[in-house]
Amino acid sequence: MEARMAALEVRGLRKQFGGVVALNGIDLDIDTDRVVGIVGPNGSGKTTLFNVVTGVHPATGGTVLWQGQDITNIGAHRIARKRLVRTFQQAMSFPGLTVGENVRIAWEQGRRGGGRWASPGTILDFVGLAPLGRAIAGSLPFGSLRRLGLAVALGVSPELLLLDEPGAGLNDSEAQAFAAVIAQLPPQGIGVCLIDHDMDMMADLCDRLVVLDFGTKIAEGPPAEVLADPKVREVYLGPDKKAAAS
Amino acid sequence: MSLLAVEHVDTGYGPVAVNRDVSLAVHQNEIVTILGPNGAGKTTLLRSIAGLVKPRRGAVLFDDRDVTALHADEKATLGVVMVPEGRHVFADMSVRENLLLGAYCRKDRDAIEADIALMENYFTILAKKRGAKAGTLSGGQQQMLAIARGLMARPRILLLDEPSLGLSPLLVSELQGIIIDVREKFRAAVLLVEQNAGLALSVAEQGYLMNSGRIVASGSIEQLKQSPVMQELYLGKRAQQNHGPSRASP
Amino acid sequence: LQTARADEELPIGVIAAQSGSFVSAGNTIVGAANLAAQQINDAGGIKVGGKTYKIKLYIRDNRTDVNVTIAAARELVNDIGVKAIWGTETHDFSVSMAKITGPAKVLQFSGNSSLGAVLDDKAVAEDGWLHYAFQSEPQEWQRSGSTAKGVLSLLTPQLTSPPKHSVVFVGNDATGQYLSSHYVKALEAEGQKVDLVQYPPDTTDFSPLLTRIKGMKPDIVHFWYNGDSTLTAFPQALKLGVAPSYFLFGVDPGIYQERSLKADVPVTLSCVPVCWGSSPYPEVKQYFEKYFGLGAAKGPQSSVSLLYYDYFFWYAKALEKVGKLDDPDAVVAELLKSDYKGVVSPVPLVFNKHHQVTFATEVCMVEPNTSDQFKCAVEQPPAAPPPGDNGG
Amino acid sequence: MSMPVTDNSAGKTGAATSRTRVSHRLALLTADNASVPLPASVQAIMAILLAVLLIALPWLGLGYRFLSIAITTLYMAIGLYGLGLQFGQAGIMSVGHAALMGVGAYASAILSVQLGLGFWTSLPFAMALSAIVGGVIGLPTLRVGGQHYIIITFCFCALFVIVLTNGGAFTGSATGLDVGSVTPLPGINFDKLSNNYYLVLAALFLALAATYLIGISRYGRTLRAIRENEQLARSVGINVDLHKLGVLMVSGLFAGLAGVLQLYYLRHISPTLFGAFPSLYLALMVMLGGARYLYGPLIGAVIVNFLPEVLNLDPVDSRIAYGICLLLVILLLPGGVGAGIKNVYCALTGGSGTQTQGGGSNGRA
Amino acid sequence: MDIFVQQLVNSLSVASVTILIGIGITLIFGLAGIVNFAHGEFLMVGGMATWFMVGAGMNFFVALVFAGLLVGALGFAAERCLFRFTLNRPMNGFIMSIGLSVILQHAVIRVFNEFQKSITDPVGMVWTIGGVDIIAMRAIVVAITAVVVAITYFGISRSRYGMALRASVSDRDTAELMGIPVRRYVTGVFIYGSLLAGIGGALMISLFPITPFTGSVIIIRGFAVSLIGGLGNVGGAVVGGLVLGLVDGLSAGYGYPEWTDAYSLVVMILILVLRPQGLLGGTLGPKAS
Ligand SMILES: Nc1ncnc2c1ncn2[C@@H]1O[C@H](COP(=O)(O)OP(=O)(O)OP(=O)(O)O)[C@@H](O)[C@H]1O
Ligand SMILES: Nc1ncnc2c1ncn2[C@@H]1O[C@H](COP(=O)(O)OP(=O)(O)OP(=O)(O)O)[C@@H](O)[C@H]1O
Ligand SMILES: CC(C)C[C@H](N)C(=O)O
Ligand SMILES: [Mg+2]
Ligand SMILES: [Mg+2]
Repeated sequence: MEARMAALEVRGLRKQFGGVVALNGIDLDIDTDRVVGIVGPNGSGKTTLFNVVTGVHPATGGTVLWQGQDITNIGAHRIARKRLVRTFQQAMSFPGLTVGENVRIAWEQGRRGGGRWASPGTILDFVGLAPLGRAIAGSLPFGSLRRLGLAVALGVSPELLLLDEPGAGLNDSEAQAFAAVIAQLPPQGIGVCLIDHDMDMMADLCDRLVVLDFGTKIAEGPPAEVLADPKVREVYLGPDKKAAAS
Repeated sequence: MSLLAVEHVDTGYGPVAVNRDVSLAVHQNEIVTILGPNGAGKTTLLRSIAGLVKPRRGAVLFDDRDVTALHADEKATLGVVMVPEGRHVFADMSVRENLLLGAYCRKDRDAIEADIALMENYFTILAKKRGAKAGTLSGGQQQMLAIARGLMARPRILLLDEPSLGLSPLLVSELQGIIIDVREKFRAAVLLVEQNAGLALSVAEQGYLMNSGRIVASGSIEQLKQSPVMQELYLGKRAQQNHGPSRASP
Repeated sequence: LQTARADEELPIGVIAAQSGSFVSAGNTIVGAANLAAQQINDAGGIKVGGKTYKIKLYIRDNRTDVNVTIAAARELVNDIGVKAIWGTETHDFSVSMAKITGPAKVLQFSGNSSLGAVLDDKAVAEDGWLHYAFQSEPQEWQRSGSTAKGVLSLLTPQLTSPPKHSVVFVGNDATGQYLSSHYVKALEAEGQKVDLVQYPPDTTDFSPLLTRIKGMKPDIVHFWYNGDSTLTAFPQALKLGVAPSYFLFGVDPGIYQERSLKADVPVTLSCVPVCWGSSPYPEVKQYFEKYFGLGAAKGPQSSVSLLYYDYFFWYAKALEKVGKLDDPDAVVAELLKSDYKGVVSPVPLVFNKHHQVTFATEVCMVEPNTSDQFKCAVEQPPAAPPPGDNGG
Repeated sequence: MSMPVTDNSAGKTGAATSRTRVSHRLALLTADNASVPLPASVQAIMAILLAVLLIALPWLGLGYRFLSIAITTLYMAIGLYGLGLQFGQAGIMSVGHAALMGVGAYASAILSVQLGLGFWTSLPFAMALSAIVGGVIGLPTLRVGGQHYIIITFCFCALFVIVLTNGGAFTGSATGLDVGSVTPLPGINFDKLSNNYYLVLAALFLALAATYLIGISRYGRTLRAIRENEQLARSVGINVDLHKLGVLMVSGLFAGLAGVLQLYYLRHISPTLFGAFPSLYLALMVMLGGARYLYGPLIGAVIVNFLPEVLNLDPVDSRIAYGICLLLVILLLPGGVGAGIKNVYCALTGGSGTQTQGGGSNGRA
Repeated sequence: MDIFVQQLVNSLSVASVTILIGIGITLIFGLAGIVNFAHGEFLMVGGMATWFMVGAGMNFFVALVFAGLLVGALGFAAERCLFRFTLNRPMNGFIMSIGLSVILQHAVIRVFNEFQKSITDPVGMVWTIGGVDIIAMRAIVVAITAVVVAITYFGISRSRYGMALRASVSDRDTAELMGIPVRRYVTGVFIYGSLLAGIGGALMISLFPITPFTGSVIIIRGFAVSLIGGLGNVGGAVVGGLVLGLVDGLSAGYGYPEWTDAYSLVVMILILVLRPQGLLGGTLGPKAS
């Protein structure tokens, strides 16, 4: 046994859709005490990585270890119960139910074997949705829907949270507020791994960045370093974009 | 005379009122942006212009003609085309079919293939994915498809609802060029709703600022940037009190 | 005038399908009841214990739904307090009804020969659940025997060689299953080799099954219950040339003529029990004139109304004899020991110990290539069930 | 493996949800919205009034016909509560529900004919068998959704009738089976119609209570989560497949109970009682009443069973009128009568009801 | 052997009527998203109208055209007055169509009566080819169906309408944004599908009698055919109709007759479970809720 094992260990993960190789042997270690960012051009396999890790899609090859256990292809709900929880790129909710009910459903699932939240209300407070508790999720504006997505995921009492573009559709100040919420998570023992294209936010928030391109990892390291990498600049940021750290 | 004029429009869903007394104008060949926080009613306003929501009061004029009561398809035929928020690609249909559907109400059939080529030039991934079902594209790829599909209509005014959503930084900067192209090449006007203020402020000439369903400020982009409302509501680094906790102190 | 005012009402219930899929059967009960009640009342009513009663009919539509049937039975028995109920035309409904009429001692006259399956010694005994129920059809082995004899005697001279192989084609529902089980035995008793082919109850396209039957090379195809489906299937069989002769159970010559059916091979038809389209008995002719005169629809089995009709008079006779309205046990006993010469049969009707009567079935043959040239015969039923038929 | 169905890609599901999101936004304009509860006091008063009314019914002098139809209505309503649960809560519609009631009824009848078991002793077995069969028919829901499953249940129903019809003496073939009356409890003879009514009523109260408790419980929320968004439900740790089968089994329990009550009310059953058309009518009732409302199934059963009584025109005209009433209800109250009543209540009290006018073409009707 | 060929011909002609109704349903259900249970009644009305017109002395083939038009008009009315309002709620549309079907059945009973109606075979010929009796009308039914299928297939798959219709089911609002006149197309498809039902009814009554209740029996096959073939897929409806027709015909001819209907039910269930997207694939249809 290795001396130190990361909470989530992805080894040689492959995913193929027909002829399309979406993940081409990804290795990744993620711990639960910090924020890891995943970036990469559109279609580079970021969402697919989340999908395969959380059991939405079966892996074509490779393994996913969570807290030392092999969880490859064991089914989405079982992975969630192991407190490895994700949000979706296209913000999802239970649209016909109230915001409160949405969160309560997740909270009740998370409560099995001891959750971290006293009540669904505390989660709503935490993400700032408390005033909208009785609103119907399907009628929320985009930004609030994203917040709800986070609240639902948090409700499961995750130990690692995989967030797919949580900041999309938020304006700068909203994104900042959102980032503030996320930044509070690792200190409470909720690891975060997030995908986003908002480089300002990512640079601010992440301890480490992983860059994907064509289903392979092309760079990994502290944000400043990675964003300065010419290869990353070429495929992702664009030549004349002022790099992240502002 | 303005190409599109919205006059004192109120909108809402059922008992919920959204926009109140909104007026704005877009001129020929002009890029206009609407900014505003989450839930301000921007999408609803665009939907009412496009004909998906019927205004409760007020009028929408296009080419000085009252088009308030027209349905979305009729407006599209006139050249009012919207790229909806959240992509809405036809998931079970191929990328190419999606593009062809974009050109559905065009009369100049012959030019369509050329335009598809143009779109595939803007977004090279679309060429690679030509035969793939749109539902299998990645989020950003779908966004590109949605924009391209809108452009395929050769609109006279393009309503863009958060087009940068989910696009990589590289593509966002390319999008900037494309929006300008819409004006230069397509000779069309653009009404842009964006959360990415950087993008919006760099391409638009005129801007409106919306909050709680009303227009709270308007003018040229330069004027807007100076306006205190804008500072506070939109660009302000201050977090909104009732929408989340303030950032943990450093 | 004073006598008219002194008349009292004898409430009698009728439960029949006036909507839903059994209407054409249901119509026969209602038609017969209306006619009988009118005639009895016009003739002065029923004299019981020094009083004269006029029949008051309470007719209820069961919508071809067992729940409505039961509700109607409850209403008639408990709310209105009828003395007797006519209905229904299907086994299920009659059986469920009997569970209400029995304990309430209300007489029930039901038109299902399949009741024979449950009318046993125990059921009709004084404390039995069918003590007050009477079947308005003959025992099925009798009808089957009478029919089989008639069909074969009419067809044999028409065919080049005596028929040996019969196919019985029947709907796979309760009545079809019950009726055909007896008919197959009856044919076998007459020396036929019999194949039974059952079709799903809602069939409209019979050609695949008919083509299959054609492959069996039968001498006679017997279209058994029910008449409506037979009318659909038979023209298809003619087109396909399925057999050299046919028998259509329960298709009245009157209907055959109305539909201008025509075949180039000999076709026999049976009526249940006597034909309205071509009858040897003048009383029957008269009956049908009045029956249709009241507006009843002409159906393939309109003639089943006959027995419902006769039972009204028989019941009236029994009531008069008993002299009391509220002694149903005496009425049952009287019915069981009396006889009645009605329209349905030239021979007086008597109930056997299982509350069933005996009468013959009329079978007709239509001349090939005509729609209206009939030759009819009435064969008396056999004296005992054929071998293999337990008579139930 | 073929792509779209089992292998929901990120993009695909993304698009699918965005679709639901929009249609839901639209639906909100017209939809019932059962998740906004009425105040507890109102609920309690309604429940008490209803219970009093139902208990007093045999004493109101409405006659045996009325009482008989009331029994029919109630046993159907019990079955409908199962259907309401699977459709209203979990979103799985079936038009084969009568067959499931038939499984219960036939199981009990066969146990009575073969082993001499009576009402009370056969009831648990019959309910268990209905539940198991419900689960087995439910297996396809794990693969196919919506319309496909509806047709499958319809086929199942037709198949069930064919099997019974050809089942020989065991099922009584097309003629069916007979049973005696419900074994009396000390001092209660169920041959008396009102006692039979109270028996069915007690079962209905049970069904109502179960439905209510499920509705407010975690289990109910879990089902609604599945109805609203399967993928999200999975991602919060809900075992969607298990719950789908589970709710169909629970629904089967209700159906079995209803079937046995039906059997001992009619005391003679035959295959056509449990065929496609009775099933269709059950679906109709639950939709009419509003599957998501506590009293919806009961209201639906009352309407469908009593409307023909009330109209009582010439039978043919009555059917036509019945059809027209049905159209009007759906056009005017798209969320079912339950939603209509709730809206009226909300309008009267000035609370925020749910919009049901217009029937909903894109908010600009 | 000749019996076998005869069975095949039988099955084919019945399959033809099933295919016609299946196409109507697959278009209305798969493309316009309307679940119309009354479609079977539309067919019945077409048949009854044909019966009436032929009875009044009209030539069958003329009556067939009129029956198609009449039922097309009926479809138009139904869409405008009823289904238009339930587009967003397929289950409600479904229930409403049951109401419509009850009304139509009993309206026909009211106007005529509940008995079955038949017409004399309009062609009245039986061809004997190599010892096989083929009823000429059955062959004509197959031919007419083939022509209708060809026209429909061309109309849907070769023109832009098909694509536009599919887009409309998958996302009505966005389709409108593309300039597709969704409501008009829905109406159009509804009229066309109904017209096919009318023709189907006319053809059906030329083969065997129909009753006011025929529609409710045939409708399930129609739904099954459209789902088996793949929603919205005209070719699929043809294949589905053939499969069901053959299973029906052959099981009646060679299976246990009392189980005749069971064979096709089992086949339907199996296909629906094993290939939910249909034999030839199709749209997944509108969401049911
Ligand atoms: N179900 C699928 N079938 C076929 N191809 C798929 C499927 N899902 C994803 N892909 C392909 O896999 C690749 C990776 O997609 P993925 O969604 O993981 O990208 P992404 O990195 O999340 O991009 P974005 O930033 O645009 O969201 C893309 O080319 C996409 O088209
Ligand atoms: N279908 C609906 N029913 C009821 N209310 C709705 C509906 N759709 C939107 N709303 C409400 O209308 C308001 C405006 O929403 P809209 O989507 O127009 O905002 P927006 O400015 O586009 O926000 P964002 O930047 O997040 O996209 C919100 O409060 C929202 O809750
Ligand atoms: C008329 C007959 C065919 C049916 C009749 N009701 C019987 O059961 O015998
Ligand atoms: Mg992605
Ligand atoms: Mg918006």
